[in-house]
Amino acid sequence: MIVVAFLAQVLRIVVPYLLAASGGVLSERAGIVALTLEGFMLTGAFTATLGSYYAGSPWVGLLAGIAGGVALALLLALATVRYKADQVVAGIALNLLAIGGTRFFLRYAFDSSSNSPRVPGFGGDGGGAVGAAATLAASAQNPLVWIGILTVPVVAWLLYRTPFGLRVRAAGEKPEAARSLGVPVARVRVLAVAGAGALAGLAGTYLALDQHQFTDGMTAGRGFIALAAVIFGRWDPKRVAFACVLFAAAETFQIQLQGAQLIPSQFVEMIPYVLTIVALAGVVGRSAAPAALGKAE
Amino acid sequence: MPVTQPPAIRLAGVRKTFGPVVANRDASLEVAAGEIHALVGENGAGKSTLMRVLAGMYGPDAGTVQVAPQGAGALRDVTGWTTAEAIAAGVGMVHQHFMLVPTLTVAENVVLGQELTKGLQLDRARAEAEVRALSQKTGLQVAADRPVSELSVGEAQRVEILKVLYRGARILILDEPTAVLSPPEVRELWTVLRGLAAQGGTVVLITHKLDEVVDISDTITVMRAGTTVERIRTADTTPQAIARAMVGRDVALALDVMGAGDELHAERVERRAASVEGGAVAEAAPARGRDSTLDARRSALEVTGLTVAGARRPNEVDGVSFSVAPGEILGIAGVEGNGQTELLEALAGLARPTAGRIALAGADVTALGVRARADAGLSHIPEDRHRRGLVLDWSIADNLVLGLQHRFSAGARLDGRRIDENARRLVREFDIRPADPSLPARALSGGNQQKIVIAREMTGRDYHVLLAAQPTRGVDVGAIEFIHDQLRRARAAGKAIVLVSADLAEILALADRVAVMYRGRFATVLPRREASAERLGPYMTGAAGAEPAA
Amino acid sequence: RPSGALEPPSSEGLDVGIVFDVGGRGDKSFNDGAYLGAMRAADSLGARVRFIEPGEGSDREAGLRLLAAEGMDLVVGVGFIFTDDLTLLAKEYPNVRFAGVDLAVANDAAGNPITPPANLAALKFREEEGSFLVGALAALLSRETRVGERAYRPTTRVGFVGGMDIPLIHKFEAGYRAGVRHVCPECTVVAQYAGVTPEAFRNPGRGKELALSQYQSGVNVIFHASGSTGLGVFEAARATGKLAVGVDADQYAEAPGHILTSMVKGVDAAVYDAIARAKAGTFRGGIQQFGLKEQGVGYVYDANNRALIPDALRARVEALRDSIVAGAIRVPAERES
Amino acid sequence: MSDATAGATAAERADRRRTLLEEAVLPPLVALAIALVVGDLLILTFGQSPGAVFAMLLEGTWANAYGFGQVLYKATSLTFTGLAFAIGARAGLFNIGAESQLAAGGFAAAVAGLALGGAPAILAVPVCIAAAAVGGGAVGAVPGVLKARFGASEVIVTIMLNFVVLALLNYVIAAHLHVPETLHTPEIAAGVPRLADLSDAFRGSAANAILLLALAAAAAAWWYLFRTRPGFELRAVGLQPDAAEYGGVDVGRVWVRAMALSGAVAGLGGLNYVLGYKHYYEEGFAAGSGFLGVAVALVGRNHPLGIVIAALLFATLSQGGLAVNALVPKQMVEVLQAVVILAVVTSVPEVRRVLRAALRPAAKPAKAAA
Ligand SMILES: Nc1ncnc2c1ncn2[C@@H]1O[C@H](COP(=O)(O)OP(=O)(O)OP(=O)(O)O)[C@@H](O)[C@H]1O
Ligand SMILES: Nc1ncnc2c1ncn2[C@@H]1O[C@H](COP(=O)(O)OP(=O)(O)OP(=O)(O)O)[C@@H](O)[C@H]1O
Ligand SMILES: [Mg+2]
Ligand SMILES: [Mg+2]
Repeated sequence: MIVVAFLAQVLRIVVPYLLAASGGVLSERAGIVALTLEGFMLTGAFTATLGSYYAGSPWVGLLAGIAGGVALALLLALATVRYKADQVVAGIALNLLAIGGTRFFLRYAFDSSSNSPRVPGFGGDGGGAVGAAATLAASAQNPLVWIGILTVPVVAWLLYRTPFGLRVRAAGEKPEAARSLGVPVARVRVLAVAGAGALAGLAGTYLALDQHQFTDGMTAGRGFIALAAVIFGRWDPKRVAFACVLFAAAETFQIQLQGAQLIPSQFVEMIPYVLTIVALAGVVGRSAAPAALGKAE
Repeated sequence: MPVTQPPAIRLAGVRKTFGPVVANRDASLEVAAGEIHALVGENGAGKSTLMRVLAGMYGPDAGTVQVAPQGAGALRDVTGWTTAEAIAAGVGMVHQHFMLVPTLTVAENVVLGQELTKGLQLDRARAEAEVRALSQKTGLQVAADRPVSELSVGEAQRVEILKVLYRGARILILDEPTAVLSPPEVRELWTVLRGLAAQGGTVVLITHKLDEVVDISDTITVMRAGTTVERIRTADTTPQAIARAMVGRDVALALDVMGAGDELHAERVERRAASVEGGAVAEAAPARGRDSTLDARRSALEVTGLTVAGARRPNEVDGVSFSVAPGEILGIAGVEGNGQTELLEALAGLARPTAGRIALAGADVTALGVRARADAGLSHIPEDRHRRGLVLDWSIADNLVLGLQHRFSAGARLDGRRIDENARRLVREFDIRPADPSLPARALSGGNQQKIVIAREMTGRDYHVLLAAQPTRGVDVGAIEFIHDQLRRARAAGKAIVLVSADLAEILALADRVAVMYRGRFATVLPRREASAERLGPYMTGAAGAEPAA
Repeated sequence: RPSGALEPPSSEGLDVGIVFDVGGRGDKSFNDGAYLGAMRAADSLGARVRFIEPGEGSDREAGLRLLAAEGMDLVVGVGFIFTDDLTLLAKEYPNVRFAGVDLAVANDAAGNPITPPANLAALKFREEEGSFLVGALAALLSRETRVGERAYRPTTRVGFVGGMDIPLIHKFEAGYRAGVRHVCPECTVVAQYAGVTPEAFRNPGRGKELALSQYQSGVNVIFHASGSTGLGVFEAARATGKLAVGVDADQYAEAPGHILTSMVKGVDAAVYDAIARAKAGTFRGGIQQFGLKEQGVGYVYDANNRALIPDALRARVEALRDSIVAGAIRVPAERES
Repeated sequence: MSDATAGATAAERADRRRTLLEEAVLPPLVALAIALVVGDLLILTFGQSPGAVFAMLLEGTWANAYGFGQVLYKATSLTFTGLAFAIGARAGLFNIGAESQLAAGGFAAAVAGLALGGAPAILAVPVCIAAAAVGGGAVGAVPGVLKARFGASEVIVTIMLNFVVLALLNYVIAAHLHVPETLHTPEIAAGVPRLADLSDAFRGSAANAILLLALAAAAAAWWYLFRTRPGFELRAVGLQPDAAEYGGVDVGRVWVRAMALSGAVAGLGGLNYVLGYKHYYEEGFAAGSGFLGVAVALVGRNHPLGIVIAALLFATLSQGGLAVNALVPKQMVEVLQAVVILAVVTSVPEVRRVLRAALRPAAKPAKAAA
């Protein structure tokens, strides 16, 4: 039972990581640094809430969440692909925009600096089931959980088995070569970033609809963890998915461990971040980053 | 002059600028169908730019581009078309620098942009089959399923050509394709090109090697300062005449520089080396600068059992031993990718050898870094000036002190005045153009960029040993003449020079001894007198000489 | 200058300035409480109110100063974080009245509280007392087999979810633990924090997971003191059909049927009171404690949650309240380590 | 970039002036113009008059000594974090960790101050300054070492370190060092004079002598980057590490040095609060200034002079946002800051191109080289 509870919690925590990190793989393999996953998620969470609130349907919220992530992604594409702005700087600026913008519109739409009203989400109120199996069953009713799990093989397939994936990999590795063959590198990159926006937007949607509301800054650094997973997994969808599961397991472990109060919470809190740094120094090392990552076309 | 065949390409009045730089002005080009056409000119003359306009990579600011679709029939105005449109119309370009994605396989590189699909998926098997078939048909042998990162430069160049042919190119543009090829590989390429032309295809070939121009082309267009200055039938001209048209004056060509004086010098060096072994000093070392600690009896550079790991192999350089005497040029020939790059990087201190010893003027420098070796009397003209030799965004003045920064500073403070003086002096002495030391190195032509490196490495410090890697690659004839002259002077001043070049003619023109490198080893070392293209060729391809131990 | 009696405000009305804590207006918590109190004063007392929402740390003092320099009659800083700034400005502007919600009062070397200047009122709440009561309620209720219409398996585990792991929140935990232990010595409190950065107050996802794991370990009631993170605790209560206790304001509406009660702080009343005193000329500096006795803290018991709390329990908790008010029970404000 | 004042030709001097103009002055101007336009739009959505709001903004910032002092105070922190980012960027490294480096610097200064007790200022102030530099530098060096040694991406390591360091400091404060009921350490005795000590007009403003340290840091950074051999090598590494290595520079060592230096400068930023203003370390005092430093460096084109100007600009926005808080909510300023950065990254190159074309129509011979 404890095992099931553990696994159920890992599953709930890993879904947004899987979605956002898969998006991150797509974007980075095309050569665009995915620092803005956090911003995509936050925007997606907010627009999903708006959609669900005004339409009264979580499905509309889901579409709106995708749209929000894509909208911010297109801004990133505009700045980095069209205007060739530095990707790290543009990424940071867009994160700031996402934080400020969602606050601004939260205030504008709901006159609150804290949270939106409750909106429809997927699945009912759980019907009072407490057991681990019951929460697992509840997760199984959430389409976003399935989308999150399916995203990994789909992105892997897209990247390694389709013409678009071939072009994405070429655009991230040697864009001038792709361009000399008539591959519209700019368009490929824009599409890849938009895909990242859509997936990270879905990650935000999952968070918002799971909570049935938007709260200010509710992504709380999950986008950065997803980015860490992309690097930890060396830009390969399957390995990235494994990294996501690892991080989610660490977090679950932390939640369980903290109750026991053996170590000050500050130290437990650091685990995923320290793990990432250690991984970067040890496991990944001089990693196989796409050669043109961060470079203008 | 009359064009017998109907034209396949006609460019007229093309103008292309990059910010303040005018790369092409009123440039024109006419090539008949079925013709092999050479496009020549100094560095920065605008050849690559003009061809990129033709291939749809740049839109011209002015002028017209006309092409006969699929290389036959009536000309069609295609000014300002895209790469994709050019490819569709049968125009393909092989670029000066590799345009390959190293992480993808050969087949993936070939089909990129024109992917074969099965449903939504890539049809990898069919792509590989088609590439194999094409490879068979053209004789350009390369394994379709290997990642490009594992290929040798020669193989990579084959993939470049396959890429273009795969797209059914009837008009083939090749920008300096032979710069990295061995003589047999060049011959193989010529066969392919002649075959293409025989079937009505049209070829435009950019090259700096005038013997190649004479060898392969039917007609020649000469460019100078962005514009077309002459159009000649190859049969009616000589290398000398072409060179004159390019530069506007007479030039000494590398091909015929082996004058009497040089023969004499080579013999002198050999005699001296022999007498050194005999234990007696037969001849005083030539005059050198203040720091004349170097003794002619000792070799200036002594390398024993040097082994260097590379990205692809653990023994990219495999136990090489040699020595170079003061006043001697050791030429290292060989097809690129046989360890020359790694050898020189290890000598310069840029790569750590896994075994062996390097001694400069008798002192062991194996453990020293770049800076310490430079201070011990080592200068280095790197093979890749864009990556290593220059900071492209820096001014000419700053580039002229790269690696010498500690000589141009007092304590931690840089001495700006001396840096400026140094720049003004060297720009004048080495005729670096434009003569404005504050311009970024990026704005200069390849030849002038190379002059910066040469000026710095050959005057900046009191060196005993010069490592010169591909010193004239991609450099025009005028600059080649100048650089070769500089190298000869250095030899005369008693410097020991290691010259690595993929250009056999250059090696034969300059070296006193010639080593051929194959698979990380010296396949042979011959005195200049015994070396010739015919004799060295088999060693370069591994057909002769010691096979490396498995 | 000696801090004598202040001029009574001009007869036309009263200018009140309020500087919010970082969350700002609309936080549905104590910033909004202060806002509510001020608006009530505007309606009934004719006070003119100006608000400032600082963006970052150094803006707190700047905001207060802006208002003080404009000659406000009363300037209120909302949040313990304003303590130093208010103390400084009160000395600098002796003719302006200042009030600090949650103002921290330092102790001198002998351990006695240092009284704030006469023009600065420290509006302090004894959160630990309110927390004590909801702790007692939570522990008692955890042993019931029915709450409202739902059946529960009785338990001796009660939950606590804090936001950022800082002393201020420890105060809630300490009172809560004391309340639990008082009525149920064998009970254990599972206390967890959402994090160690301010983000921990805005992480409902983490709140939900913390709460789910607590509920799954057998806990029936969780008290949260964690800002928006607590909204995740409520979601978990909804999902599992269990119970949660709100904080600061009455949070019943966030998850009707699952909010057992809320530990409320009367920030609105305290602010209104300060404005009213300023208007009446009876404003006094110094420490003003709002504990159970002053009805500055308490727990919600109204039509919404009456059905959830059996009368016997209610009586028991009310008796505890009386004991605390009477001084018979002393509630600790710090966790014993 | 090698520029001896003596003996430079007129053309070179003109060239240098143009570079300075383009690097240091132009981007802040563009940023200002964009801020005005976007700000207008946002103000209009709130149904306010842009004229009135901007008048109020100026009134609350540059038009009175107190407001100006506040601008200076904020600009001081931003100058440090901006310089910190720029030093890294010139070495080709993105230091996103200024936030935690600044916190660590402030913390180290506070601890040093506490340890020194009532030592005389002449001793205490330099020790605190040194402690801040060491504290920030140590945090900055970690990603430098990891990059040099293992090739770990400094962008990710600095982001992750932000979380780790802030959690660690939080632990020390919460567990050991805080004054009861607060999130700060006890007050330290050491301090530097405030601007208010000079003129009563500045009374109450937080601006203090650390401002001078910031200006000195900017001047020193400029000198270091453009006038010294280590700076020369640092810039070479930033532009082309391979060429720098070829030029005898130990690239890994330069990375470590640049990151340590960058962290140290960010750490000095902590002094503005700890030594100049509050005299204690407080949990969360660094929030925001790290990321905003990236913006400042960007708008200032990684040039120390540009950074000072950009820091003033962003400080004005931030203080002005407070001044106009009655008319527009603070969220507007947050949006505005992000929009300004984005607009600057996208428009400055364009503006520069236009300006170049306009300024030197035929100054260069059309053919660059032969
Ligand atoms: N992308 C570019 N940006 C700016 N200037 C360029 C660019 N490409 C070429 N130039 C300039 O245009 C001129 C012509 O360059 P181009 O590459 O056509 O010369 P080239 O004849 O191919 O020289 P080489 O023999 O060295 O290959 C050069 O002097 C160079 O300064
Ligand atoms: N982005 C650019 N900006 C300015 N000048 C450029 C740019 N790209 C190329 N050039 C210039 O265009 C010319 C031709 O470039 P190209 O790529 O043909 O290299 P190159 O100088 O011929 O060197 P090599 O043949 O040895 O690789 C060079 O002189 C180079 O300086
Ligand atoms: Mg060229
Ligand atoms: Mg060239």
